[in-house]
Amino acid sequence: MSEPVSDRLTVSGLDAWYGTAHVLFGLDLTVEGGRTLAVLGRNGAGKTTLLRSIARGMVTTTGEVRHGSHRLDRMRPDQAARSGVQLVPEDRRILTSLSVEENLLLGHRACGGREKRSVAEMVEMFPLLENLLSRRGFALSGGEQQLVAIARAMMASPTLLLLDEPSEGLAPRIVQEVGEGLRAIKERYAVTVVLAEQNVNFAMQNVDDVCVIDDGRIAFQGGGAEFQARPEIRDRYLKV
Amino acid sequence: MITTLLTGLAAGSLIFVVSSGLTLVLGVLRIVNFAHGGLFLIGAYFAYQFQGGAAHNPASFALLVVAAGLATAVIGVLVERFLLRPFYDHSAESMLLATYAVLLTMQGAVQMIWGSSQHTQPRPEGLGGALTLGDTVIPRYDLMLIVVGLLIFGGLQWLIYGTGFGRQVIAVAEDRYMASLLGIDISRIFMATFAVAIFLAGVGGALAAPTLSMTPNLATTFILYSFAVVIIGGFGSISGSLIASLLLGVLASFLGTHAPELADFALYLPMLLILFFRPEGLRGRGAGREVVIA
Amino acid sequence: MRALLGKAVAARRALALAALGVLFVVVYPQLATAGQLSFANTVVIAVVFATSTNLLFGQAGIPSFGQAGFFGAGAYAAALAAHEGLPVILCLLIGILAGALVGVVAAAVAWRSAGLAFSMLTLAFAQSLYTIAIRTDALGGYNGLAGFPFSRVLGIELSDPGYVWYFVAVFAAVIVAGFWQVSRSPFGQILRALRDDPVRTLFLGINVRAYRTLAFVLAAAGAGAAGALSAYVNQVVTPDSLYWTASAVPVMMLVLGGMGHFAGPAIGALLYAVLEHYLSAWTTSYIFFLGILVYLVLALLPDGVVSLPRTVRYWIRRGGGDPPKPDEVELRETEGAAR
Amino acid sequence: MSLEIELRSVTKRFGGNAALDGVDLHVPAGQIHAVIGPNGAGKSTLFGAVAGELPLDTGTVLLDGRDVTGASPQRRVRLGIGRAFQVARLFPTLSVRDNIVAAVLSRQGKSLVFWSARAVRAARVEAEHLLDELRLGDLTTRLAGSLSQGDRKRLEIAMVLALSSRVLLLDEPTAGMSPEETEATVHLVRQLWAERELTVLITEHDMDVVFGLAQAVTVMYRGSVLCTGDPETVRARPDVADVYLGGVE
Amino acid sequence: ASRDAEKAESSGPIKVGLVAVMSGPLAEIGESHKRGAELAVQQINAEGGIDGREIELVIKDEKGDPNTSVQMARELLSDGVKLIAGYTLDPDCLAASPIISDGGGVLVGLSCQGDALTQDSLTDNYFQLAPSNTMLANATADVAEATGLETWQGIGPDYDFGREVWTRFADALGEDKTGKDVYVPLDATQVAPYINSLLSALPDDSAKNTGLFMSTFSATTIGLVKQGEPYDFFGRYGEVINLGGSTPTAEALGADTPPMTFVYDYFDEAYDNDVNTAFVDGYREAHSKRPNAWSYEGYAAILAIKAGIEAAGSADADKVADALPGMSFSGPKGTFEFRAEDHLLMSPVTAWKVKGDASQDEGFAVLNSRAIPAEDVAPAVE
Ligand SMILES: Nc1ncnc2c1ncn2[C@@H]1O[C@H](COP(=O)(O)OP(=O)(O)OP(=O)(O)O)[C@@H](O)[C@H]1O
Ligand SMILES: Nc1ncnc2c1ncn2[C@@H]1O[C@H](COP(=O)(O)OP(=O)(O)OP(=O)(O)O)[C@@H](O)[C@H]1O
Ligand SMILES: CC(C)C[C@H](N)C(=O)O
Ligand SMILES: [Mg+2]
Ligand SMILES: [Mg+2]
Repeated sequence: MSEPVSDRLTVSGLDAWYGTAHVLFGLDLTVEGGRTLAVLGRNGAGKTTLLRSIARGMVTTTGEVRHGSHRLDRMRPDQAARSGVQLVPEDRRILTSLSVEENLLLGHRACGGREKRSVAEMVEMFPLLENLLSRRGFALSGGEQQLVAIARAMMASPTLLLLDEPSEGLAPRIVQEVGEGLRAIKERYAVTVVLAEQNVNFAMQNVDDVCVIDDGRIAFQGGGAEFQARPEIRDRYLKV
Repeated sequence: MITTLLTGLAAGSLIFVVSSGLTLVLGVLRIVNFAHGGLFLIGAYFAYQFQGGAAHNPASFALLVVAAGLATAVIGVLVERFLLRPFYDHSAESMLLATYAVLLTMQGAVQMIWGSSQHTQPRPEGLGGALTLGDTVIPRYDLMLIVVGLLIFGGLQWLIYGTGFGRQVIAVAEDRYMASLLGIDISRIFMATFAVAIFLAGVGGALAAPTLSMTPNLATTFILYSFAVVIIGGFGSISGSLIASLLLGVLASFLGTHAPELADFALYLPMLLILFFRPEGLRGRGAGREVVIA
Repeated sequence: MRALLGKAVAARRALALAALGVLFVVVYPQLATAGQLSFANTVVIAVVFATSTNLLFGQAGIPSFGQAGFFGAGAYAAALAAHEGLPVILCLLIGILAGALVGVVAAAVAWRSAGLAFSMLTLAFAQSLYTIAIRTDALGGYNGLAGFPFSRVLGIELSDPGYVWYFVAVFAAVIVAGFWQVSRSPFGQILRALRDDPVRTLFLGINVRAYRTLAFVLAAAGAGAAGALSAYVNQVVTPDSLYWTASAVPVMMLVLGGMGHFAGPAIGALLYAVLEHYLSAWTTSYIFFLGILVYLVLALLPDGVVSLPRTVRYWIRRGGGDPPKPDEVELRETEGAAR
Repeated sequence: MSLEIELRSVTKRFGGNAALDGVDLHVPAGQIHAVIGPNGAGKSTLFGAVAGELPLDTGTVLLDGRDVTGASPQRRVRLGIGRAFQVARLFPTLSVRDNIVAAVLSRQGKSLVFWSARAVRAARVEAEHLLDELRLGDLTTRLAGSLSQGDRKRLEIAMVLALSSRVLLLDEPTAGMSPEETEATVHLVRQLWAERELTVLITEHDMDVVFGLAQAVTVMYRGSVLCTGDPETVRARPDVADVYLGGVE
Repeated sequence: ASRDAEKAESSGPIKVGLVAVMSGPLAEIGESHKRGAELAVQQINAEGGIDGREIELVIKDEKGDPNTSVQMARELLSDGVKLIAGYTLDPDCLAASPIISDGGGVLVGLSCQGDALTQDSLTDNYFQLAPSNTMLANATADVAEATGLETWQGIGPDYDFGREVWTRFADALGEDKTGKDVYVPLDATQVAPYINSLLSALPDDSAKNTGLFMSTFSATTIGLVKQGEPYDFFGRYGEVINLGGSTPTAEALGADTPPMTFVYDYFDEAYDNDVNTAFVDGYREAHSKRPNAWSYEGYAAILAIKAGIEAAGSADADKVADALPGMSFSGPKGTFEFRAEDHLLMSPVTAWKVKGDASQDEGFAVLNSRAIPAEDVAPAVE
């Protein structure tokens, strides 16, 4: 594969607000290009907000978000998307009035100058898609929606892929399928992935690094192995 | 009989030209845009101004109508950019009132510029009079309106379903946030949609000008009709708007001709009936569903 | 503790405001000319109209664009009653009843739909009333009814402007207080829930339709009260009061004032009426300036004039930027008031 | 206190495809019964059938032997059905407390009172107690719309409890919760079930939850019931592994 | 406040209120009223005012809304302005007239013309300048009879006024001479269906033996002309008469104006007297066009109030009100009295025929005009 080596993501001094509600407090975070980071934390810790802050969606922020040479914090969501950031939101948001294929093709909007991926390539990676292409968005089950959303994001040749709870609400079999898809992506493309998860088991199967957010602050950052080796972190920050 | 039908279709076509733009803005931008009526008014007065109160040959008439539409669209885009955009993340009600305030200001401006007296605009040469087929009188201008209405319908269908731009419009209409995550520049789509819609409002005004008396309060009369059509047709549905426009136009024509004493109810009674039995409108997607261009 | 303190402060503030209000009502006739008093009456009527409309818009999320229908029903009914020589109080009560009755019919027609379709249905309903009114001889047709002096109340001749003012102010205060009570009652509470999510409300065992209907009828009664007062004050009722543009007026008022707050519509009514009155006295192109001013108020205070203190506080704290949405602090304040 | 639920050959179509295709289900009073199945199997639709969300094409729904097939959702709530949705439905612009208050007022039958505020005050006190009990106490004055996914789910359960329902329909109650919160929720459900004598019908994709809670499990596949039985038997069946569990464990 | 007002009544300028529709759809009418009234005030003041006191015009906008009409009346009264010229539509007069009478003021109506105003709803201090509906309808019937046409169809606005004048017209003409009548809703912009409705009832072989009676005004009339063109609507009738129609409609239509006879309050060329000359010349000088019926009404109302003050020997409203019934005054149409019994001014109705003509500056030519004496058309008083 002649993919360019993907860039490092650096977040420094990130604060985020919804209206007047202050949610993230001075976050610092680095993800090396091509690695996969799991973001863990309790409900309401700020995982979704972190992903949104990187992709510039629906939240007000201060502080710096750098992806390679791009200053994401100065961009609108569509500009960030064209610069190579793709967020798959927790509610997936398949466009219901378009067919699956049209949904996928919309991904091309965000290619910027990068090479476009074809629908065929996606089908090769997620074989389940094949029978769905002509279906309307509203006729998909939760699992199918998740696959389509990830494939749609991949159509844009992203260099940074943000996945918000991709395993939520999926049947165990489909969770496996999504996991396989993720690994297939990592194998084929040089993409940096940030994964917000509640399902620690699923996360640990698919990541290199882990970061734990607690009450809008980073509580832990390190390799996956280190996280596994320190159960007290789990006890302290992930227990209710 | 046929004359009555044609009269109704022509009136309906004119309403469609105005209401299709309203539907577009409602479907894509989710704005209940009262200013649409004001822009229709401005379109009519622009056409009057450009034509200098004289009759023109059809070609230059067409040109001047398009020019009036474009000039109106320019104003519309400025309004969108500077007056409406600040309201996008505010409540629907405050957005609605803002557009109403803009409508008032436009009506006031038209009154200040052109005065409150009646203005009229002659019909273009060759489009006056009527063709007669036996007993049937077919006004040429009416024919032209019907043709233009259908052309605009076809054009809009192509724009929305046949182009990449259309797919982006649908995406924005359904889910702004997701569309922006997919790299679509929402504000550009908004502006383009608004420009198209307001162009149509302006064209509608310019086409209506030769058939009626222009006064600043024309805006309110037309906007009510157009809203009725948009809602009867189903939110955001262009084909629904077409059907509803023609339906109401023809109904008003038949009642006006054959039962004028009931004509007053030609708008409200069908509206009550249709919405009672199909609250989502003729081509709407069900009350619970969000607005979708279709 | 803080909540308790807040409650005491809020109670004292409310008391002070009420005292000021009473003082104003008592003293105003001594300071104002008959013309100004008459204008003040129209403002008070607008306050009643906007406040009742807000039960639908602000609380229940029911966007009715047919309120003029109930206003007109109240006005016509009161005028007819006055023609029969009934006492004023009875005329006004009949007006309220008429508003409510027409409201029941309208609700039956419109309950199936929601959102904009509902707006259009209510508009069409009121507009049909307009069409009927201009064709009904008993209602005076297009000319409407005029010159029906109201008779005495408790033996007092009520044509003196000062007495009219007292009477209107007290009657309006009772109606507005009624809506205040509704807004903090269990019913008001459920209405707000209904506005947020009708499906959830249904699955809490609530008969959504009954609640919507009751809200609609209460608001219609309020509109009827405003209409009856208007008939009483102006001694004229015409079909104009039923026309759809008349339905837009209370909506403008309450959005301008801010529908998130009970006082919003009243403040909006005052502001709008004053703006319109003085602008139109100043220039015949007043709608041009009215449009600009309304726009500016909204642009600066998108949640209406009531959000002014909140916005100013925010500006001072954050030094600019978009004004905030109502937050929990605000919420606590309004809840406190409702206690 | 608790209620028995029975569905007899229930069918519900959307356009051409049958989301429920002749489903029979029996949940004895006081049981915790889980429904599992792949995405799109018809679980949420089944819940809708019990709660009266949608008119059925054919079939009968019985509550304690009483036919409620045509009854409105509101009526079923009065009979004791409490429903939590897959995507939590709350009143987003109301405070967390007032979300509960709405439920309390409805239960008390005082919600049509429009002339007095007294009942609201009482309901607020009750709501605060309930929130404390469910450890949502510090969210009391937050706007429900600003809660995170997990908290929304918990608030919705609290609303149903405030109704004093006798049947709890929980559609993926722990989706989006961390394992520890999931565990807490499981604990809560079991505790409530014991204390309040509830019948619980639950769907989940988290097998720890299902097998940790359920006394009986029904597996659905493409609108039909594949099998019903006690958890161990069901888990052991190869066809269940095939359509649903995959190679987990 | 009331003591100041009393003082104002005996010294300083005499305040006269003008309540007109200055904004909204009918603003053109209010503007005309205002121009006429201002001209009268200016001319009176230039000649030294009334007994040395100047007239000061206090202008209020009633917006065509009865509630505002009442409000404006109250404001004028409480500001001590009790001599009032005002109002355009009948509902406004009907609403304001009792308020002004009760408040001790005098109201000279501008354009109100409903019969009720001088009959059942007459108040002590209301005086009507404009010919009543009955007068207009009878005059129209006069004009119609003179054409010798066999039958007449009618089209009017769909409210009391339109139906009332048609009924009166039919009464005066004889039932056998009237054919189909249709009514157009006030806010209709599409009027072609109503045209078709009339035309479908028009006998084929009529050879223009049928006339058209119109009581529509402004926008509706223009719509009928514009949308009637393809059907040769106006060409199908022997004559077209427009009750209540006025010159601004012809000005707006210009060369498109079909040949038609307006029957309304005033047309400048129908009168020849000094007051009229002063009015028309003054108006032309100020506005470079001919005055219309509404500017006449504004002008004449001020002259009537002036005459009332002179006759009463005081600007006190009560005295003026006592002086007006039965009083004559000279206006642009000549010298006429307010009939003592019903306060209706016994001035002529005017009929004038116009026709589009591109060669004229105004875009239309005046074919003829005449005054129809009030005695011939006014209802008798009991
Ligand atoms: N639209 C919003 N408005 C106000 N506050 C919000 C909004 N969305 C989220 N929050 C608040 O921000 C905080 C962080 O929320 P976020 O959604 O990032 O959490 P999360 O870690 O993704 O939680 P979960 O696992 O439940 O999805 C929470 O306290 C939440 O209540
Ligand atoms: N309102 C609807 N309109 C059309 N089809 C629907 C509707 N609701 C559900 N369906 C379809 O019915 C089928 C069953 O849906 P249901 O939501 O019951 O599945 P589920 O078992 O709850 O799945 P999941 O585990 O993903 O929540 C699906 O194919 C779905 O697409
Ligand atoms: C518009 C009006 C002032 C004129 C018209 N003749 C009428 O009676 O209403
Ligand atoms: Mg999240
Ligand atoms: Mg489900």
